[in-house]
Amino acid sequence: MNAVVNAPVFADVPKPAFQPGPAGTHITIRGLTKYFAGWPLYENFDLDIPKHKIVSVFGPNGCGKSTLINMIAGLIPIDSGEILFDGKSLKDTKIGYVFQNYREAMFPWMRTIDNIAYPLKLAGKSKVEVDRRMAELVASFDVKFDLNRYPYEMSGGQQQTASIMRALAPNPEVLFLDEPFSALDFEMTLFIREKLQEVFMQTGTTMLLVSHDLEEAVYLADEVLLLTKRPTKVAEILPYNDPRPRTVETLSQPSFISAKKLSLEIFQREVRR
Amino acid sequence: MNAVVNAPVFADVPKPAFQPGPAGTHITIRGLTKYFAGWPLYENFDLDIPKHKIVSVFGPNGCGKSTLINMIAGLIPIDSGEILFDGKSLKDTKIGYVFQNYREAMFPWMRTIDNIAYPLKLAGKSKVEVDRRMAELVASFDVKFDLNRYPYEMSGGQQQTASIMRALAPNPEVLFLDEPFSALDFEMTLFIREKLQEVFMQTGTTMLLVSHDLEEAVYLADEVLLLTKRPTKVAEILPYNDPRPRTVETLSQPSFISAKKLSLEIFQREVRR
Amino acid sequence: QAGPKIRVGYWPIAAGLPFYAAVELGYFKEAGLNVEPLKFAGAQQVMEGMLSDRADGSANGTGSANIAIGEIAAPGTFKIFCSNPSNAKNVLDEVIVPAGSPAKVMADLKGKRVGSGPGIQNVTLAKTVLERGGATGATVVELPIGQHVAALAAGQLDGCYTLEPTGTIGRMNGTTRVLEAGVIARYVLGDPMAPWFGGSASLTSAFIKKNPAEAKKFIAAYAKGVAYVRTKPDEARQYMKGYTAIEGPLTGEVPLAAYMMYDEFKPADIAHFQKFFDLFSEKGIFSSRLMVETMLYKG
Amino acid sequence: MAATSPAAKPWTPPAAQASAKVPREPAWNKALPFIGPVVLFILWDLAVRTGMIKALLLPPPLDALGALVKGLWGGPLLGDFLMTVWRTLQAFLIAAIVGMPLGVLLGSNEKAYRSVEFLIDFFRSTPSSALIPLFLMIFGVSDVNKVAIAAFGAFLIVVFNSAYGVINARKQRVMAARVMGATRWQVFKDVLIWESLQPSFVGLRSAVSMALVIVIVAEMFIGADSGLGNRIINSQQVMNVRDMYASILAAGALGYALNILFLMLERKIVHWSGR
Amino acid sequence: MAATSPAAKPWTPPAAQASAKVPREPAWNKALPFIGPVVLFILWDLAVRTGMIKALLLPPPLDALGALVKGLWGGPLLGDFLMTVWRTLQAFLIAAIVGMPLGVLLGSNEKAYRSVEFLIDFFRSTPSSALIPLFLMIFGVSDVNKVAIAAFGAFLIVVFNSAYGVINARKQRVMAARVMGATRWQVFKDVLIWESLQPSFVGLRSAVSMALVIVIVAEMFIGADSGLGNRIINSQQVMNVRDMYASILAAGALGYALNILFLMLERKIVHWSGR
Ligand SMILES: Nc1ncnc2c1ncn2[C@@H]1O[C@H](COP(=O)(O)OP(=O)(O)OP(=O)(O)O)[C@@H](O)[C@H]1O
Ligand SMILES: Nc1ncnc2c1ncn2[C@@H]1O[C@H](COP(=O)(O)OP(=O)(O)OP(=O)(O)O)[C@@H](O)[C@H]1O
Ligand SMILES: [Mg+2]
Ligand SMILES: [Mg+2]
Repeated sequence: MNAVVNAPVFADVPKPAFQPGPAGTHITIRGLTKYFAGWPLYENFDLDIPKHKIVSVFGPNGCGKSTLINMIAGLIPIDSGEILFDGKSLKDTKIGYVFQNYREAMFPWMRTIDNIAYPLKLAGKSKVEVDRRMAELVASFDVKFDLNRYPYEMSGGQQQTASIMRALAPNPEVLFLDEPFSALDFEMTLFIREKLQEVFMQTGTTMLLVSHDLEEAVYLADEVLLLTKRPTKVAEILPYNDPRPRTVETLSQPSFISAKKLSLEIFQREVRR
Repeated sequence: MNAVVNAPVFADVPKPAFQPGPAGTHITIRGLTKYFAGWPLYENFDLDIPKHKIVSVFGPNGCGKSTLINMIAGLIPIDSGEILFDGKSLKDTKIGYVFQNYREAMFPWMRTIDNIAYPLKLAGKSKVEVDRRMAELVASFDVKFDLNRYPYEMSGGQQQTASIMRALAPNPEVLFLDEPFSALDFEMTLFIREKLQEVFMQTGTTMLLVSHDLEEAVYLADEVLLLTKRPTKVAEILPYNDPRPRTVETLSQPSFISAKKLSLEIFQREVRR
Repeated sequence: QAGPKIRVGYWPIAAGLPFYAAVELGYFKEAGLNVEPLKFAGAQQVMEGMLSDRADGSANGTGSANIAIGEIAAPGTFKIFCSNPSNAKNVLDEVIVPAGSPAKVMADLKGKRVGSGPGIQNVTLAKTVLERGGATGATVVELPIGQHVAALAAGQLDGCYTLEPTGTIGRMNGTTRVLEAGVIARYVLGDPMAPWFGGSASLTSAFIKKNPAEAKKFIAAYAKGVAYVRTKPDEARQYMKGYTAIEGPLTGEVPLAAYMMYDEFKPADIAHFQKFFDLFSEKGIFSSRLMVETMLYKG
Repeated sequence: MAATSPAAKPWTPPAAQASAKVPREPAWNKALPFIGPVVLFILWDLAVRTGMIKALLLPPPLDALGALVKGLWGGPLLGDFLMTVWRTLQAFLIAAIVGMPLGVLLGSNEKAYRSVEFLIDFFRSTPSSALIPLFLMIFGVSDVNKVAIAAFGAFLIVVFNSAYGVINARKQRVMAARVMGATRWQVFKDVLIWESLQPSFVGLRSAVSMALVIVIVAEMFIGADSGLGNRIINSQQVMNVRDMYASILAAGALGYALNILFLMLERKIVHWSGR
Repeated sequence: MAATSPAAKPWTPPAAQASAKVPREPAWNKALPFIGPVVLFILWDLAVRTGMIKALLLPPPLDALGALVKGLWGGPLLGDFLMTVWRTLQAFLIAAIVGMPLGVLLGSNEKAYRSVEFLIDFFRSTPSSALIPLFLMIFGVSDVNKVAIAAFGAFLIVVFNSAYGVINARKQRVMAARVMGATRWQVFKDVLIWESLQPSFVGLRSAVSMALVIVIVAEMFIGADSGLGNRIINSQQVMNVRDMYASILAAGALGYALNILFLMLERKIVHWSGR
């Protein structure tokens, strides 16, 4: 046997030490990597999502917003990296999720009202409690359509409304909203926007909102997370601190307008790059 | 046998005489009636859709916008009434259609580019022609994602972009767009909006656009069709005649602002009624 | 009744008549026996039933060759106490042809297509019969016996080596006629009147050993059934109904088998029986030579 | 849910008038299912009438039908028919009750399915008639045997179809349930079972036919003293073609009836189909 | 489509690095398919070893396997095996080529399907062994017979599954094609066929097993001078249980192999499954 002289030495790249996020971080993402069909979507991606805040995610189509929330929610496996929830495991965290593809997320075998009540039933709530919460939700959303119908008998906007109600029903600790307003009519958009703000002010639910409407995104946000094109990086995290409740007046406030303008500039810079 | 004395007399309600629309009408709808599950959606609904114009349809969720276009396109049977196409039959009219549920309208067994080319193949175009048109479309849409992938490998916005490209590919005479911007990012929305205007100015394609974004709706429209809540009636048809090409400046024109304001007022009046 | 249950497997064909009659006439009950008839869909199944201890005996009509195969696999298991021989007079096996066939003797089937029941046993017998009958070059086509008349009537075959009641059925509906009956006796055993012991009634040795008294009583009662069939054949025919598929006018027409109890066997009979077994050993259906002597119940 | 009602019904539909407008199915649609049998009978009759097939071998359809009706109308066929129905139902019920949940479960865990796939495909591809000796060994010649072998055959089909129903279903709804905190068991019973219902129904219909087929085969090839299979083989042996085809007709019609029953059930249960 | 390439590939992926990161299937996943047969053999061995079933009637699994391997390795089993494979393939191909398009066609027009549903359900529910006389009448005692009866049985299953695949599919894509001006034929070939592919594959897999089963049944009961069925009945008649179970094993393994073949084909063709 020939001894190999001067064999090359292989050394593993040392794993970077875990860097915890700042205090008040709810979700910590470190070294997240995700490939699709051999192309990187995320590579060594770090992010801290603060607790009791609304983060609006803004980025071009296909930059990986839906994939990001799906990975955080544990719905898509990650290739490598870590996603940590403050103190608890993902399993112990009550999550609300409004899917971008809300049509496929409703259960067509249940009436719409049962769809909405479903997370409560999962949580083992009694019939009385469920009924109470449903009455509360229906009243609070001022629903004008027949919730006894099946989802496939509803218009797109009605399905999306129901989907949002379902996500809110169990009073989640974290709420993921993937383009929740995309199919809603003008009034309904305003209305749900206010609802979300109301829920947030009452409960402090951590929210992650994907929206392509910058006005909406900034209006609701404590932080605007701007993402670059693929392979996706954080372009910027803009804080926006106007006091709540924000109202129609907020929209004409200079702080709002400048936040919006800045976001747009960064977005356009990144998209056009 | 007992003769029935004074038997009630049944008389048929005389069918109203057909009232043709004004000159330049492309699609004439008369006495359209559609029920869902025993509830009326449309009852004796009349509408004229003008040729070579863009009509924006604006109405609350569930008022029947999608159902209306579906009925015009012959995809859902109507209970009674007539829908007439100017001169030709529906079958002879080349239609483009962007579905609200664009995900389910793409063919997952074809690569995205083949999906887009599909209507051309249907029209019997040769490989060369198809390739030329595809190159044209791809260049004109400045597509940044890989059209060789399958639709289910695309993000929501990418799928919607492809769906719009498919509808435009065969240079349709009538184009139905059901919330075509709902999943598009900020840049893409502006971009496609301009594309549609460009196509319209070049070809004069009759368009019917459903959008919940009033700015978009008015910006593109020659007429804004405002619908009431269910059972659906025409609340108002607002003409908006600013010259094309409309640009960012148009958005600050008093005529635009007033058209938008008026639309909103009518919409809100109807929704809150 | 305190005695053991005697489970007797039978294959629903006419040859089992003594057993059916004995059950129906209460011969077993009279003898204080508790006999349970078990219907199987084939002789093979009856034998396997006895091997796997699901049956204690078989009625007549159960193929002797099937029993023999079981005996070879598990020597000493089966004791034959009654056999049903057939020949040109007591018809079971026969070659039939379409009613309008020009064939007059077996040799006329030379080079023709001849059907036989499926499986290696039937095929071997058919081939042997055809060959020795001078019908050389005939192709043997396997076909369920129930389809023989149909295949002849439809002109798909030129003849069939088959078993009763097929010949009778074909004769009654006028589509086929018997070319020659008792073919095994003639061509395998060498004499049209020689007894071919095609089927046998048996008990398992295990049962006989465990219940010698009951075994004796059972065989005696069975013998009464045989005697009844021999003396009043026409009266006995009615008991085919319910045990076999034969009913209606056919009941009166099917040929009845002859029967030979264990104590009636003469050396010549045993030799004929042996000749049949030897054919099967020769053709490799039996993996070794089997002596009939050892299988016969000795009383 | 009483509280939701007022909000959910913002206006009362003029129901009477409405239903009058809903277009009715044309009457001749109801006649559609009869086209098949009528065509069959005409072809059959022609085949016999023109002498293409001898009446001795294939009775004229009216004869067979006559024998069927007479036999079922209190005749001896009725008892055999009911026996076969009863055995089929037993076999099918066992197969469905055990097979469907098991299939969904296996389907929800592809690894588990892969590990038993061999057994399922193996036995699906082995004719029950070849397995009869095995079943005879295990269950004897009892009546249980026929039911067991049929239940086994039907079970394999139910498992196969239900499992692939789940494997092939879209995963989005499962994800929705998971994210709402559903346990595996809850995902199973609230989503997977439902999601697979439609292919499961296709499987159930295949299985009910299969159970019937195997029961008849078992009645034919394992000694039986009742049942359509026993009747078929008996009449086959004595060439009573009228009775034989009457029994076959009875078996086929029974299969059709069971299928229609399941089709109606499916229409009722899987109301979201195709939307 | 060359013109699209530059636009479609805005940057080059670092492919080598990428593929290194894609998580690999753990090696033991590959062992999963073997769990089934191993469990079967262990149970079987136990049944024989403990004397629950006499070795006389059921050979120890290793004996049967040995006979199988020896028989296939140039032994006489090979010829019969190949004969059965050949007949099964013929029957299956006929069934698939005729049945799938017909099923999709019937499924796309529910009225048409309703009008033949009786025939399909009728014959699906009639055992092939009961139909043997009919097929004998039509096809004679030739070899064609066995293929024909198996093709017929498999055909029914393919039609049934493909038709219900279409009937149960969502209608949105058909609407999309219609609105783009597709003719009925184009909708059929560009949408319906594809939309029904997945349930059709389930049907094809059921059908290939069914074809195999019927071929073997026909070889057993119609009689043949070759094929696994013939081998099974012959070894059964001479109580050569080793050979008999070797043949049954060969049949089952063949069924499994054909199923896996179709599964792989399906994975390749129906790539959008579940998304
Ligand atoms: N299964 C898959 N196979 C290959 N590529 C995929 C797959 N799923 C997603 N991708 C790709 O990953 C990228 C991110 O997709 P994602 O849906 O997360 O985008 P997004 O930011 O939500 O976009 P949008 O705003 O349009 O919804 C897209 O470019 C898409 O093409
Ligand atoms: N299959 C059905 N059965 C019963 N009701 C239905 C069915 N399809 C639609 N509807 C009802 O018809 C109404 C109109 O639906 P449609 O989808 O046309 O609304 P839309 O105006 O497009 O709404 P959106 O803006 O939310 O998309 C809705 O109220 C819906 O509930
Ligand atoms: Mg997205
Ligand atoms: Mg809509």
